[in-house]
Amino acid sequence: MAQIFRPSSNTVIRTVLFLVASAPWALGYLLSMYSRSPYNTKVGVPMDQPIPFSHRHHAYELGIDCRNCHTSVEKSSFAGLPSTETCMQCHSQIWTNSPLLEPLRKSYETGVPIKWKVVNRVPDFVQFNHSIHVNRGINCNQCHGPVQQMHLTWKGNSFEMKWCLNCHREPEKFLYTAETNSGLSPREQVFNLYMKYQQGVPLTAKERSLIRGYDYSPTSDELNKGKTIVKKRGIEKDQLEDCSVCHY
Amino acid sequence: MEAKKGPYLYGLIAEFNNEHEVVEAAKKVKSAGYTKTDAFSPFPMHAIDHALGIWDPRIKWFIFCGGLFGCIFGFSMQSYISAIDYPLNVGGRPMISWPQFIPVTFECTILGAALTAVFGMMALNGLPQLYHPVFSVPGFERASQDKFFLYIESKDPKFQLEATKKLLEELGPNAVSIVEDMRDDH
Amino acid sequence: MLLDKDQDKMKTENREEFSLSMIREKLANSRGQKYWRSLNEIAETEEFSSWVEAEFPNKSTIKQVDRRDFLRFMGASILMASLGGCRSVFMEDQNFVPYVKNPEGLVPGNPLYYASMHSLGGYASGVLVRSDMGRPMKVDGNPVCGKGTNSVTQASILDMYDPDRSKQVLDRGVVSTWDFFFKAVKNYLETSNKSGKGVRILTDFTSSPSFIDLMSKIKKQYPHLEWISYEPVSRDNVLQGSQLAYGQVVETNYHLKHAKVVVSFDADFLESMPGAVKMSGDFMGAKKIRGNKADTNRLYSFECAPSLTGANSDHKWPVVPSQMESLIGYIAGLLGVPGVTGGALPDNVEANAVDALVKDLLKNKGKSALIAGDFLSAECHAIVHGMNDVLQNVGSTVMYNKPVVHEAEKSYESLQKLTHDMSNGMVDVLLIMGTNPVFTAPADLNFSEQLKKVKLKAYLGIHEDETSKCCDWVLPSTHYLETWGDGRSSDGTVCLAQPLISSPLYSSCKSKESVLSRLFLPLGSMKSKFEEPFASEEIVNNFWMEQLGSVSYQKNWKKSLEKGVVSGTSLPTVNVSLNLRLNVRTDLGDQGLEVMFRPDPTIYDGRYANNGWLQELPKPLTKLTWDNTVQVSAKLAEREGLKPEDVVLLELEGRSIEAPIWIVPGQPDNTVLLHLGYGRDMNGLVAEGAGFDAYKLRNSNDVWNAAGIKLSKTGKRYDLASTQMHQNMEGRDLVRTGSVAELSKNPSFEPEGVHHRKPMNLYPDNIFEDKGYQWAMVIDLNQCTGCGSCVTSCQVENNIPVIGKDQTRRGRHMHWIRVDTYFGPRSGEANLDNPSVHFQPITCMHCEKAPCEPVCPVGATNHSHEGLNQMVYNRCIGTRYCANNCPYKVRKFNYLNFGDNVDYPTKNLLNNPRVTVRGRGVMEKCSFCVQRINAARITAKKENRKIRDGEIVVACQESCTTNAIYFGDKNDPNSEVSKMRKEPRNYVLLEELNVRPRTSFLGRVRNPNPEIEAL
Amino acid sequence: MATETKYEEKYNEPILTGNQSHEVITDRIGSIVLSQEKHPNIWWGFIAFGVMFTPVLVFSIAYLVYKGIGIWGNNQPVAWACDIINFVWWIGIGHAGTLISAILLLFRQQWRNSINRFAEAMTIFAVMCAGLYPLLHTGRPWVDYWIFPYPNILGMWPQFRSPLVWDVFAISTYFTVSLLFWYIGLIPDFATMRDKTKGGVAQKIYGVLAMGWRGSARHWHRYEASYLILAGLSTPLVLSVHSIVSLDFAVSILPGWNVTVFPPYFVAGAVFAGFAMVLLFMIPIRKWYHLEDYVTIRHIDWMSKVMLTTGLIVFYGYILEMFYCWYSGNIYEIYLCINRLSGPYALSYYALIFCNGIAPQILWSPKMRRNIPVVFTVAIIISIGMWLERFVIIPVSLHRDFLPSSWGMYYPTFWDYSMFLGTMGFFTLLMFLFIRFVPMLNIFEMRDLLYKLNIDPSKGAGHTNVESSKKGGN
Repeated sequence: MAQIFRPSSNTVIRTVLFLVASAPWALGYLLSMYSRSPYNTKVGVPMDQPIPFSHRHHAYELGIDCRNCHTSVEKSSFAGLPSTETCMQCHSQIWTNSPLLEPLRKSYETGVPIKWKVVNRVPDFVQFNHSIHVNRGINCNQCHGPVQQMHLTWKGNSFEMKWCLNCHREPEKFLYTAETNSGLSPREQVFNLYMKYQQGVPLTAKERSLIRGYDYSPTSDELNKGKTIVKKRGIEKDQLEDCSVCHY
Repeated sequence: MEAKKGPYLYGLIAEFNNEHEVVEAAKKVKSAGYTKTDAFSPFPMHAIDHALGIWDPRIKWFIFCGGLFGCIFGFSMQSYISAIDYPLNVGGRPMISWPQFIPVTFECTILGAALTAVFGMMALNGLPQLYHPVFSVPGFERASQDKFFLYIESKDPKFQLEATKKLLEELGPNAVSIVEDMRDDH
Repeated sequence: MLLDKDQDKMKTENREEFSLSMIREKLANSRGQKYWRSLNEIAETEEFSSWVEAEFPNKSTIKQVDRRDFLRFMGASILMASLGGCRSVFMEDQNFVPYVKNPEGLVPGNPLYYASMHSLGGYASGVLVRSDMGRPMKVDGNPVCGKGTNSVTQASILDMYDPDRSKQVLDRGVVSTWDFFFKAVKNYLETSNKSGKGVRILTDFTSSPSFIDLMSKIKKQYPHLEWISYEPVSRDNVLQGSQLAYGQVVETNYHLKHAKVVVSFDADFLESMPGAVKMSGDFMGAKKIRGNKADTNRLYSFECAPSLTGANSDHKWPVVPSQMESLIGYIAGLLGVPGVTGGALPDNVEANAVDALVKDLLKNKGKSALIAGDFLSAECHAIVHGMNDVLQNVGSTVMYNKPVVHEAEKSYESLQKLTHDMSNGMVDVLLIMGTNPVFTAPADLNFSEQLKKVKLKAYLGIHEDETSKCCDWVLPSTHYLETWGDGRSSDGTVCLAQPLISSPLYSSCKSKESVLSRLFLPLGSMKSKFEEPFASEEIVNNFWMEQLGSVSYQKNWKKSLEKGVVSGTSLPTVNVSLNLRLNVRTDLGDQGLEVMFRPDPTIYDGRYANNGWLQELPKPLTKLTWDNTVQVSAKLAEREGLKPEDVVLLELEGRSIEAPIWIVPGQPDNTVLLHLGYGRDMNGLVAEGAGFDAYKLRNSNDVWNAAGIKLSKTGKRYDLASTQMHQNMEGRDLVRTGSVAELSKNPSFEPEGVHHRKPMNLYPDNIFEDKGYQWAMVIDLNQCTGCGSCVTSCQVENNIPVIGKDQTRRGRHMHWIRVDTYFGPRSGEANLDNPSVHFQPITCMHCEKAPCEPVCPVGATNHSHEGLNQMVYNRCIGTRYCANNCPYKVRKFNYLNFGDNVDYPTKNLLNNPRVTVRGRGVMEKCSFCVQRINAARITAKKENRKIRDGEIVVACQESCTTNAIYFGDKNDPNSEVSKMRKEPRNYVLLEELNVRPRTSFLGRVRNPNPEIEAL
Repeated sequence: MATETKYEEKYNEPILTGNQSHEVITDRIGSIVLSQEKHPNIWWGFIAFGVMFTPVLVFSIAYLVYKGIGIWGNNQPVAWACDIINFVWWIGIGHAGTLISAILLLFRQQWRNSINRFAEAMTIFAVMCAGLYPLLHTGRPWVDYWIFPYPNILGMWPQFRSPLVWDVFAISTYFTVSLLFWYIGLIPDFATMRDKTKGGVAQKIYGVLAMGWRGSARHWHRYEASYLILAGLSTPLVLSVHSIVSLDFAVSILPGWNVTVFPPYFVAGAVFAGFAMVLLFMIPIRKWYHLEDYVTIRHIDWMSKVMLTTGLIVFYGYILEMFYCWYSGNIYEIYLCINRLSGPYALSYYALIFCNGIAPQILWSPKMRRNIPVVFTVAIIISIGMWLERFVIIPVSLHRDFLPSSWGMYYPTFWDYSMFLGTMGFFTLLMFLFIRFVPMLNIFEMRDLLYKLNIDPSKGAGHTNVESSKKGGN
């Protein structure tokens, strides 16, 4: 009987067998990598807008308070977008004929609203309420990233469920009160921090992490502080993990 | 293409007509003190195991370990998921409702064992192995149909081409032939 | 002002988007998040008309502005909806659209509440409307006027968003403009006659002071102009009855709070009568029982057409219409009503039962009320007035005041006169507004034929319907949430209506006030501060300025608007003196088969035929949807060998219709009950092909009850969609009922042989740590009338889709709460001819050991720490296992893409942004209105307090007129709900399953007259 | 005893007939695969059937995914119907194979050798068809992968208390193990095929599939060890799979579902249906391919006996259900039975009793067990009966449960049927491709059988005739 296969075929078939076996795992791994990549989540990708609005300029350099434009952030589920009117409060005085602001003026004349591109968007089927988060002392940047540093605004975090759960499971990691004026209400704490930052007051590591809005592993002492805050503000942690808090 | 230097001597092989002959022959070969021997038959023959002294219990242990791993993995996965990673109140059941974890644990056990059984067997048998010297033996295709082969490897300490050949021929085979290996790395 | 090039652009756009059908299919194709676009399209189509009108100076700009307000609001609101989690296909090219000018008082994302008014048959009822980002969202009862609403009011909001509304001025089918129409009429007035001779205005019933005043102004201008108000469901008999009894027309108001004994003669005062909301509240309120002793009222009812009132009565006798008068006469005789002679007793009413009833009445002089149904003859009403008078109820439980609805006592008469005039060619101009005579007029008047003789006929309506088809001019009318207005409730109190949306959804719609004043009043006759002359706002405001006097107007107007009613406007009671001369028939000669015509329990006289919510709302007794039927008694069906869904031929005086049969236990034998309003021939996606037109059989001589109808089998069948095929309790312990007597003995009404052994449990008994809020619901079956307003309310609040007849037939109805109707035995023995009726609202019980949860493979349904059985739509993969395992079958599955209303696009504007719109293939169910719970929690947390009891009102509870539903925290011992849970009548459904429902029921207590029971 | 000896003589056919030798066996079975000529024209007929209806399946699935579950007749309260019926039906059929090859192997039943390959193939294809249903019956099939535990950006996991998750694990395990079992059983035969084919692509393919099997004694040693253990593993597996399927129902609280007898009764039912299906295919095929020598009348007799036994267990199950209803004293249980006996679907229940309860009783008679047409008909009746059984258990229990208000009816639609037909087409296609390209009887085990029969007739389930053993000898 003659050989059907060449000696080398032994190696070949074993390799093939191995590849076939490992292919699904590799594929799964690649997919998961993709879904977490900025390409998919759009995290850190500046978005073009009809008017190249710079948060860095307005919020940081000029020190305009967030609430000045996002008026309903403390009152409502919706943070609120500045109306053309709001912009014109200043821009009817300054930069009155800057070409960049042409769309704004046009909108004001015609009454046709400006269409901003959505940068931060909660995924579908999720009910998010700005006011309660702010009132509980969650900093804007905790979700939105270092807005004060953004020229064209980009998405600060992935807004994936697992990411939300970080805080909903362990709020103590993220809550804080300023040493200097701890008398302020949680809500005030939030904006007080940005004021300090804008005035260039030296910040603690924790505070800096809050401004930058990345996950920050707090020291045990900070953690304990956080725990006391959770108790003080009467946050029911287990209830925070209920599905119906966000999905209904 | 590697430059062929071979063929190398691989061993001697004798063809027999039926199971009785080959078993008898095997006994003789064993008593002649040959150890690196093997037989080829179209169906499993238990007699030959004794004749050639083939005994390999490893596979059973592999399978046991595979099953054990599956079992532990199955249960711990369920417990971790439903008690530690995301504990949910499901119909007022406790977080670790072990009776309801049994089926999946069981299936994992079986799967673990079964996979090791198959792939363990293949590994120990060195399969897949598409090329093997014996395939070049004339008439070897009958080994998977109705003929029986007895084989002595050249690596056997007592192996001397002439003597061994003689021995085999005395066993009354249809034919005795030399097995040659084409591989250089042999 | 618009820039010119914009206008050009607009023109071209408009030319493309001319045909409405095109737009409708455009809308149909756009789905989910892209709603922003389709909205734009609606707007563009409106631009078309405005562009047409741009040919005429001074209109265009205004139109543009209106349109833009609308867009501004809508744009933002759609954004909200998307944030709220409407389903999206992809995240690509989404836009935030901020306002251009901040609307004052509006915090984006938070709802606003406005008081307004909804009127039916001329009677106004105050409502409170929730508005989200400029979209009217939900209509509920105005607490000032009394709690709760009926389904019709709840659902009326849908009509505003109806894509089938008439949107444009049509001149003989060709798109035209208002100015052309105004010109046409004005020309006629100037040329042919200045006195308004030959001009007729036919409107629906109205009690609006401002409108009546307006008409009188117009009459001054055009003395010969005539105003007729007509609606099919009129109260001619009722008012004429008072004329007969007292010599003057008066409005009767019943105050049932303190009535101990109520007798209803075919009067459905719990559901369909004007003021039923208030009456049911009062009456059921008086039934309220705490503990195990009851001091409750008693309801006897003699009824022709089976109704909720009969179902909720303690004693009920079915009576053939023709015998009602004799029966009433007989009882009047026993009570000794002066001037009434004759009378006789139908053979299915036992004499001594009536004696007992009379005894009971005499025992409770001044604390009883006898109510005659709207559809009985004037004589009946007269006698009943007499009885109330004799029993000294007048002044205590029965009040009289001037009639509030304009000329309601002679609507049919004046309609007849009108047709007569038309046939004699005396009518040149006929403006029909808000009523649909071609469809609803008695068939023998042959209205549509006579209408042909009219030179200029115009129809102002919210839909293009039968009448509009016969008119030259079709004018789009505003919805009541789009205009200003006012109206009186039955006791005369004035409610105010204000628009909930900055300009009509379809911008060329106008209200009848503004049209009429524009036509018949000289321009500038009102000092106009408005862009558009004679805006409804202007008319109403001016009128009340005159009424209140400008000083107090400034003071009170805003307050009144906020309250929704003008205080101190209720009409004074009129004193009456009885003089009655009546001889009642004593022979109950067999009239043969009799037919009864009644307004439909859900779509009323047909005006709501295009309202999906009402079409799909199961009718209280039959649980039928999407159709009306020939309702017959079981006996009759047996005699004629009829099965449900058999089609029969009905003949009355030469006119005939074919319709399917439905058997209703408890309907008087030898009667056929037909509900009006179906079989519409209008352009309406929903109304199309639903039911048959019963108006075709009606005669003007008696529009409600007629004898001598012939019924014959056709052998055909017709599919009907009922949501409850089985109305027998099969002897199971579902609705617990007992008499007052039993209440003291066995308050839980627990039937014998029900053991409550706690079943064994493999697991620790309860892993709930019983802390924090623990939500629970209690439903008091003794308070529930079974009207089903909770169903509609829930549907509005929770974006529950309308699925259509076919899907309903397949048993896929989506209502989160349903009202089960069971027929039971009467006084002990089973009785198909006169059964007792039981209602049981069923919704998700939020079981603590929910069987649905452990079977879900992906954990899409599980328990919150507050005891909610939470359903996570976006986790659901739709195995439907939970539905199988739910013993109450309250879980509903989106078998098809019900969620976004592809064939019903603008309804998506009505989606509540606080509730996810469920996509195809997911399970859904009652969530205890978790969106409201969360809203309340957030508010509470912001104010650092606990949620107060009663702060959370769930949708079904909100709409319930009789407080049958309680909701709250069972952990708080002082909360209403935990008190109710301690009531002795408290029980849970299917307790033996040990699923520990959080929703429990309170048994129903009947208060039969012991003497009659003894018989 | 007299009667018994009489019986012994009367019904003691050999399980291997004709002139047999290793050569003959190899050739008779092997050659079927090697040449189209050996295949009767009817083969084309079945292939045509398969090719016709597989697209039906594909289209039904496509439309289902496009439109939604609504195209089926399912509704509230009957949320499960044909989808799950067919699933259970197919998975039941998929039980004969592994059972035959595993359990009968453990019991050293030699008659298994000539049918196990075939039955295993059936198992695999049936499980493939069955597997389609749970995947497609969900409202959103495109997210079915959520049932598998894998780390994801949601931080969510499957819910392991749900029998549906158990199903996923059970069925995937079952499929994998059966496939492996089947494949290693095939390796030596692929080797035979490799060596019988004269060159060409076929030889290469068989060569690869055989993975270089050369019949080495050492290989055989390990091979047999693992094969035996695999059998030992499959036995509890095969029992567990249908038990778990039955738990889908038994775990719920529904009257008619919440029955403790379900696991054994489902397993019995599965074997019942499985053997029926094996006979359904085996009987014609042994004729068309002249395999009467290998699949003898005796085999049919054995299989009929198994059917009879399992049939009796199933019948016992039906009786028990009725008994429970009466004994429980639970009004819902009682009504369930009343509804089965006199409800709108009563006919299906009586049909079921006839098909699964009455019809198999004919197999008590040895004569009938040897009467091929009879056995074939019974097999058909049973296959229908088992479908009816699932119909009675699923929709008929669902359509009237606790609250009369939510009672409803269920009517299958076109798509319910088309999908079922589609799977049948798919199944047939696979079966006949298998017959064409894979030796449908286990060649090496037949050799083994022949060998065993020769060395010691008493060990055999029946003795082979003398001269055949002689032939086999030299």
